[in-house]
Amino acid sequence: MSEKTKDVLLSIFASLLCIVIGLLVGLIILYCINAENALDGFSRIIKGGFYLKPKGIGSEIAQATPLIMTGLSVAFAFKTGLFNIGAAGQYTLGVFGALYFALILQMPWYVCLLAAMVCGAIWGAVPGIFKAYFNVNEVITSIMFNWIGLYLVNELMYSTVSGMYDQKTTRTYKLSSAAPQSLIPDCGMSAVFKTSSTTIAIFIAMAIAIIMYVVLNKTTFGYELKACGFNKDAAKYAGINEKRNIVLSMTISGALAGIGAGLYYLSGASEWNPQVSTALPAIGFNGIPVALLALSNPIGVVFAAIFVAHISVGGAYLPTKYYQPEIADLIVAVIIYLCAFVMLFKSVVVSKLSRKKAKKEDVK
Amino acid sequence: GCGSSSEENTTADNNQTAAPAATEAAAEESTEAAAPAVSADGKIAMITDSGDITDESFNQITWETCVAYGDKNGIEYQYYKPAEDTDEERINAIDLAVADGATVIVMPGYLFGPAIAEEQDLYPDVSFIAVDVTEADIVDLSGNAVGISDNVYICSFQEEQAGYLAGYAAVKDGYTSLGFLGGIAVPAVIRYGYGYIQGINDAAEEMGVDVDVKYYYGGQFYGSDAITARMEGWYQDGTQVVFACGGGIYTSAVEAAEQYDGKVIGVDVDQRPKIGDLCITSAMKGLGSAVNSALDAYFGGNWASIGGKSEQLGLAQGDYLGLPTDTDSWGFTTFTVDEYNTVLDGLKDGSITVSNDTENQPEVGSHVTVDYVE
Amino acid sequence: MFLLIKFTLLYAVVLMLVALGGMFSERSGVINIALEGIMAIGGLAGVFVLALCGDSLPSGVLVAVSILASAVAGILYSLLLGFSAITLKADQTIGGTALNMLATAVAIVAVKAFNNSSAAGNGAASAKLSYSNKAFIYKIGPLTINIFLIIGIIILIVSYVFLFKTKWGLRLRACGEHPQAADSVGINVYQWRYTGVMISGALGGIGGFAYIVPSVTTWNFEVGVAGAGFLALAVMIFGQWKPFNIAGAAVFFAVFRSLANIADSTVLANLGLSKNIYSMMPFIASMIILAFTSKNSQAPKAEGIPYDKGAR
Amino acid sequence: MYMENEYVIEMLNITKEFPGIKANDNITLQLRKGEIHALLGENGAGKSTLMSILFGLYQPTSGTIKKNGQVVQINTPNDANDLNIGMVHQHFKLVECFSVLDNIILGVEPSKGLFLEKDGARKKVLELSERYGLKVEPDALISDITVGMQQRVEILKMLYRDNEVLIFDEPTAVLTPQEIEELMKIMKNLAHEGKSILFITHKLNEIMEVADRCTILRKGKYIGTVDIADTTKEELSKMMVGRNVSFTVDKDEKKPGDTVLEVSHLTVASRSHENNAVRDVSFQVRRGEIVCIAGIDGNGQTELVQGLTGLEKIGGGSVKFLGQDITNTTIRERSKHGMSHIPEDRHKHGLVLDYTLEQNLVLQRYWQPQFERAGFIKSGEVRRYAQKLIEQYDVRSGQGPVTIVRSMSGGNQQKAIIAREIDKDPELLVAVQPTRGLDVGAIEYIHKQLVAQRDKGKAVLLVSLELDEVMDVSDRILVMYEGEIVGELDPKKVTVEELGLYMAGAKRDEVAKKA
Ligand SMILES: Nc1ncnc2c1ncn2[C@@H]1O[C@H](COP(=O)(O)OP(=O)(O)OP(=O)(O)O)[C@@H](O)[C@H]1O
Ligand SMILES: Nc1ncnc2c1ncn2[C@@H]1O[C@H](COP(=O)(O)OP(=O)(O)OP(=O)(O)O)[C@@H](O)[C@H]1O
Ligand SMILES: [Mg+2]
Ligand SMILES: [Mg+2]
Repeated sequence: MSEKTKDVLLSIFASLLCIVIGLLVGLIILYCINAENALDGFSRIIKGGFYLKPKGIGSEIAQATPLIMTGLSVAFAFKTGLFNIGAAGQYTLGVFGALYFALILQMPWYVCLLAAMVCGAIWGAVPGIFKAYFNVNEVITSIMFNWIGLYLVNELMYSTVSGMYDQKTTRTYKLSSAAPQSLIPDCGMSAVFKTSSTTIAIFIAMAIAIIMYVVLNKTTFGYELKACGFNKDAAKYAGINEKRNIVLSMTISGALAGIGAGLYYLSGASEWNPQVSTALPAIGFNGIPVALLALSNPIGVVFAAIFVAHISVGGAYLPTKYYQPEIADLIVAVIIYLCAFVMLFKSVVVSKLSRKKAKKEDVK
Repeated sequence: GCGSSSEENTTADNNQTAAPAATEAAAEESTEAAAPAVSADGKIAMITDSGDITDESFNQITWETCVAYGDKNGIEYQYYKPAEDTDEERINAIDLAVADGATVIVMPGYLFGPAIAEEQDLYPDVSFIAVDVTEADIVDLSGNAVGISDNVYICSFQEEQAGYLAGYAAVKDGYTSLGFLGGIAVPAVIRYGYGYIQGINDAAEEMGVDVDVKYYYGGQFYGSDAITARMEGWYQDGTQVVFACGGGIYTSAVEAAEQYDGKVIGVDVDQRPKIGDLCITSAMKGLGSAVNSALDAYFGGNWASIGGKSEQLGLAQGDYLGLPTDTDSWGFTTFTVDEYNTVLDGLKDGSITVSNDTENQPEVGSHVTVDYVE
Repeated sequence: MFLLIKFTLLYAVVLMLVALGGMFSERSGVINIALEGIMAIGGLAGVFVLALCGDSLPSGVLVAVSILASAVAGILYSLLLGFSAITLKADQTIGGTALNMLATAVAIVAVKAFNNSSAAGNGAASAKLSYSNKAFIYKIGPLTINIFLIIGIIILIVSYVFLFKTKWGLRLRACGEHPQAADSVGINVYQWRYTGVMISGALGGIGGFAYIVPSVTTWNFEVGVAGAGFLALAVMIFGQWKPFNIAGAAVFFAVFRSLANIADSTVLANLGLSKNIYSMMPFIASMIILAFTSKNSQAPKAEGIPYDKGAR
Repeated sequence: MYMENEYVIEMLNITKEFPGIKANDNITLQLRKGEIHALLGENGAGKSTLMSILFGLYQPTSGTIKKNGQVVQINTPNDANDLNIGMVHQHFKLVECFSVLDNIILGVEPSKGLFLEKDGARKKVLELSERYGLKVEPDALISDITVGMQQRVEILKMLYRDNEVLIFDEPTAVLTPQEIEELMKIMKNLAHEGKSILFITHKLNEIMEVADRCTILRKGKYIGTVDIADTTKEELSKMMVGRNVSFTVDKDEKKPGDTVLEVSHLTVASRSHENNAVRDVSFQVRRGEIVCIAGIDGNGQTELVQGLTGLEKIGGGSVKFLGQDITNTTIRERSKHGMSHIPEDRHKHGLVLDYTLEQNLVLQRYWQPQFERAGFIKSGEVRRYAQKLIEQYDVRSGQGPVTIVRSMSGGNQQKAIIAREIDKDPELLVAVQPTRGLDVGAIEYIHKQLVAQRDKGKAVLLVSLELDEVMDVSDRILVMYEGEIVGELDPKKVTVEELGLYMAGAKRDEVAKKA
């Protein structure tokens, strides 16, 4: 077995360990709240969307798609040495871009998707610029721009730009009626899952994950970005424009989050509600655990996102008679907390293994 | 005061007593009468739209009605909360409820329109009761209008009439600086608010006094520090009474009113027992009793009488809307129950009309200035 | 005007308390991005005390006990950050982010479970708690102030003295600047970092309580503390990790936050700016100021870097 | 002396294992009261580790420590303090933004009630500094004072704590010959007053001058303890490396050609210290010569190199490279033109530690057509190239090209950098402290490579703090002091003492500046 495959297996093992512990904690919580139905509840969580075939699978796909993108967004930044906690804000801007081009400009879906990407990219670029040229930590800038973005988008949608907000439903107009040309094609998938918004978006997200993998690992561009991430002084020494790369990384990271918003809203599943102004979209933040769980590997992100969507959907099927729907959130949050330790799990396993190896060699 | 737990006071029984007298009596009666006919082998499922069953508004009132009904008649009940605020998840929630064996599904909120359109024919054996939903809401996912099937009963209320009464009464009672604090600007809330302004306007014109109104949607169905701060600003700025119309958002209005000797107008049910004396009146609607009678019809074997029907419940149809007139709940000083009944009759016989347009702000005369705060 | 002063003071005290908490943590070398979550948990504990024994205790005792509860809960919750960031040496920002997400979920489940057990028990309890805040509020002439203003001023002064006039402050700061140096003179870096994190837990917890209690008598825990913790982080950076600068920054932020809510009852109503605009302003202002001041940032040098005794 | 056999400190059979390495293997060290005891060994021999154990920073895997004949447990530096053991670390442990006084009292702060009471401490510090000739300003910030003064602060820290056993870990590495002279005096003074001193250094002259005895370590093992009175430099070095070492570099006469690098009136601003900036520096480097910039650390050498190589913006003046003005060009441009740079800090600049060896070996060339096609990296080509360099330059590592560089030893990391930079076949090689922290064998190898470049007709600009290296390798010496070039010297004509005077700023040569 080569070192690389060993490392990959070890990473997967560490992530699975964290998932298992998280689920066990979840089971314990279920037991504490209502022991009698704990197993039934737990099995619903484990079954996820499969509990309600085929629609549940459809909604799992719908939820996983933007999660893959925000996960990629965070993972991409991680790979280049940055912590993009601003995916939520970039996602919000992406929503605006997509819906503006759809509802107001009546553009075809790929143009809208591009618009979402550009809006997200701009919102990612700003923290990048602050980091590169003013030496302001990207975490703090991203947090601030999350809120600025949320207020800005709400202000724009609710009062500045007319024609986006539907007074009657208290959210933006439905794309299916107001801008059908902007819907991402479903290629028959909706029929398969008996839903209306299962589109090819999931494949677009997966394709982007693969592209990201190739870019990071096979191209000079990826080589430069990662070099900046690992050691920006060394990158500068090697003649790489590290400032430009920081901005570029954050821009791409933001673009990925923006695409996530585009894929979700252009699938027609949901409408934006600008009145709920105190909350940033959770999908932006959930990209963080997804990236962590995947140890920032783009392919891993796809699986991690599907997993998180899976248990979130399963959590929604908990019998409300015994359990609050928020239990699912709690379990996800516990897994997230544990995710912070995935690296640690990994290094513990490594040191355990190497100690064993050392002992064996001693014996020799 | 309002420090006591909100849970006890918002039980279904309170709803019932709070509902306009006539309707309530009718509901009680029919329950009693139909009691032997109630067959317990059904199962009630209630689905929330985008909020929670604890919104102290339509979701909660509906749920509590279902709970009371189920407990009384030994019928199983459960609620479902869609995983996301999307039509698809609302549809999934219906599927889940059906899979869990629900035979009658209660859905409060106009957001259920598309879900009903998509699901009604899929489950012909399941009955759907949707409140606060109008025929215009029943569109499929592509926005095409769909008729309702026989297993569906929908109803909505003319909240503008209740709002009208509240506004009219308040101005008649001598208040000249009023406020409207909405929750999320859903159609029902807007109807309440716009009716309120029309009532204010008519009373101000009649009396020839100048009235100013501040009008604001908080964007949430619960109170918070920010809303309280805004309300304190209003009361301190001279606002005398605020119509707090959006579930739990009233707590913020009450907080502020307590500090500045302001008054509050409650909504949906008589809130004076819960809020106390600073609640001068409440704009009520008979949501609970409507649900109750629909459930009665279903379990009493009379589904055919309402199935396939879409009702718009207003004062012309019955005492579905109004202000509480018990002496305990009457917080006005100069405005009398007789004056109230006069207006009520006007609304019933159609001599007074209240616009239910939610798209355009109501027109007001020269005596009234409305400040729509963003 | 009095209203503006009242709300500015109210928010400023909250932001200052929490930012001071963040300062202690970062001065000891641990970035505390979990303040938002700590606030929620601290607020939750305090409110629980009020809801449970609001009527049975004399007001002075009630105030003391509830504030203590919020501080203790904040400390306990912050220990989770300490455990991950100090003991396990995991990434501090990531651990903190996880704790923020966990906090809201924990608060909701706890409140609902509590409401469920005390109400009908049909699984439909809300995430809201109601309580009385009379014991916390005082009227001085036309101005309403709350007890946290006094507590805040005391804590501000104590923070300054602790940090710059006592040996503990010197040691704590040394751990955030150069933990190896601190270690080499016999200072237990892990212990001091835990101390810093726990102080931030206490102040964050009290701050969360101070945010919830004086302004409303019902709190919906689904919103956590609605971003106040993140705002406090900005205040801390804006205040350059110095107590009195933080107090000033807190007032600056608080003015805008108050305006967002009460502008329509002041002369500013004529400007017709929406709430969103006012809400954005402190963030934009601090970004601009950060851009100009970051070149000579006073951030503790070793913050964010897990201290590993064995590492070279 | 009646206490002839009485030891203050005895470290008996100390073993310390790190994952994968035995840093100390059954070492015994005995320190007499009032003696200066030197500790000698190659890089990585385990000297610092042994001292860290005595100071409580590490716990030994096995072995015992005795103080005045009593077995003691030293678990933390606190315990060491209680036993009156103090240490000046190889890398100073001072809090930059604290004052001198705060650093001295840290950990043993005098308090009155709850509050700090610094007046007494200040008096005590001033007294001590008077008594031992350790001049410091108690209220200056550490970041504002010189390295020499920082070291005095470290010594005062020990004296303030009334320590009896003083450990100095390579205290002279960063000092000028004059400062070293002064330190030697202070150490003798301290020993005379009854303090016992453990003294780590790589410089045999210093040991010969001040030490009473010397313990030698090699690869973590104890080799022996000798009385300095009975030994010679040669003997010591043989014990240290296990073979005879040649201290000189063989090379031919220089044959300088055209000018490659021409620096005129260069000014570079400094990030940290105003006085470290480069001020109005002019010089040239020609083909076939090794020009060495000598000076004490922190006199602007770092900034000078960063200005030349493009890592830092140039404030004024100009740089001409092969006749072209490169004052404002990018790093990449300079590299393309034929400038190579062996950076001062290999971990900060030289390597991406988390990249593999092969990825690091193409760090300066991955974009060249040889390694890139249409944006993609030709991984096969990179592998072949890496294998070639690894073989040619004897870079040793666990898994060859795919080894993560972080896991390689410092010497091999340095070799990788040198391979990369030299294989670029540069016109100018800027080498900053290329042998820092390396053992004698590696140093020999690198010096040979530098001379080979020169003999090929390339220009070499060497920056070094090591006087021996400066004297041996260079063809021409430029001395930097406080950001200026204060002398141009010929290594064959100048003495080490004179060079030291230049470095300390005591002597300057006005002609050099105008060159
Ligand atoms: N914390 C540590 N973890 C792993 N290995 C270590 C650690 N500290 C030291 N070592 C290893 O122990 C060996 C001895 O190191 P030590 O620093 O004691 O050498 P030294 O003799 O002081 O060398 P130098 O002359 O370079 O200062 C080295 O191989 C080093 O890599
Ligand atoms: N931080 C570390 N992480 C992993 N391994 C290390 C670390 N530090 C030292 N080592 C290991 O210890 C061994 C010796 O390293 P060390 O750095 O002491 O070498 P060296 O030749 O003395 O170079 P240096 O000049 O850097 O001290 C190496 O094989 C290295 O793998
Ligand atoms: Mg070494
Ligand atoms: Mg050493």
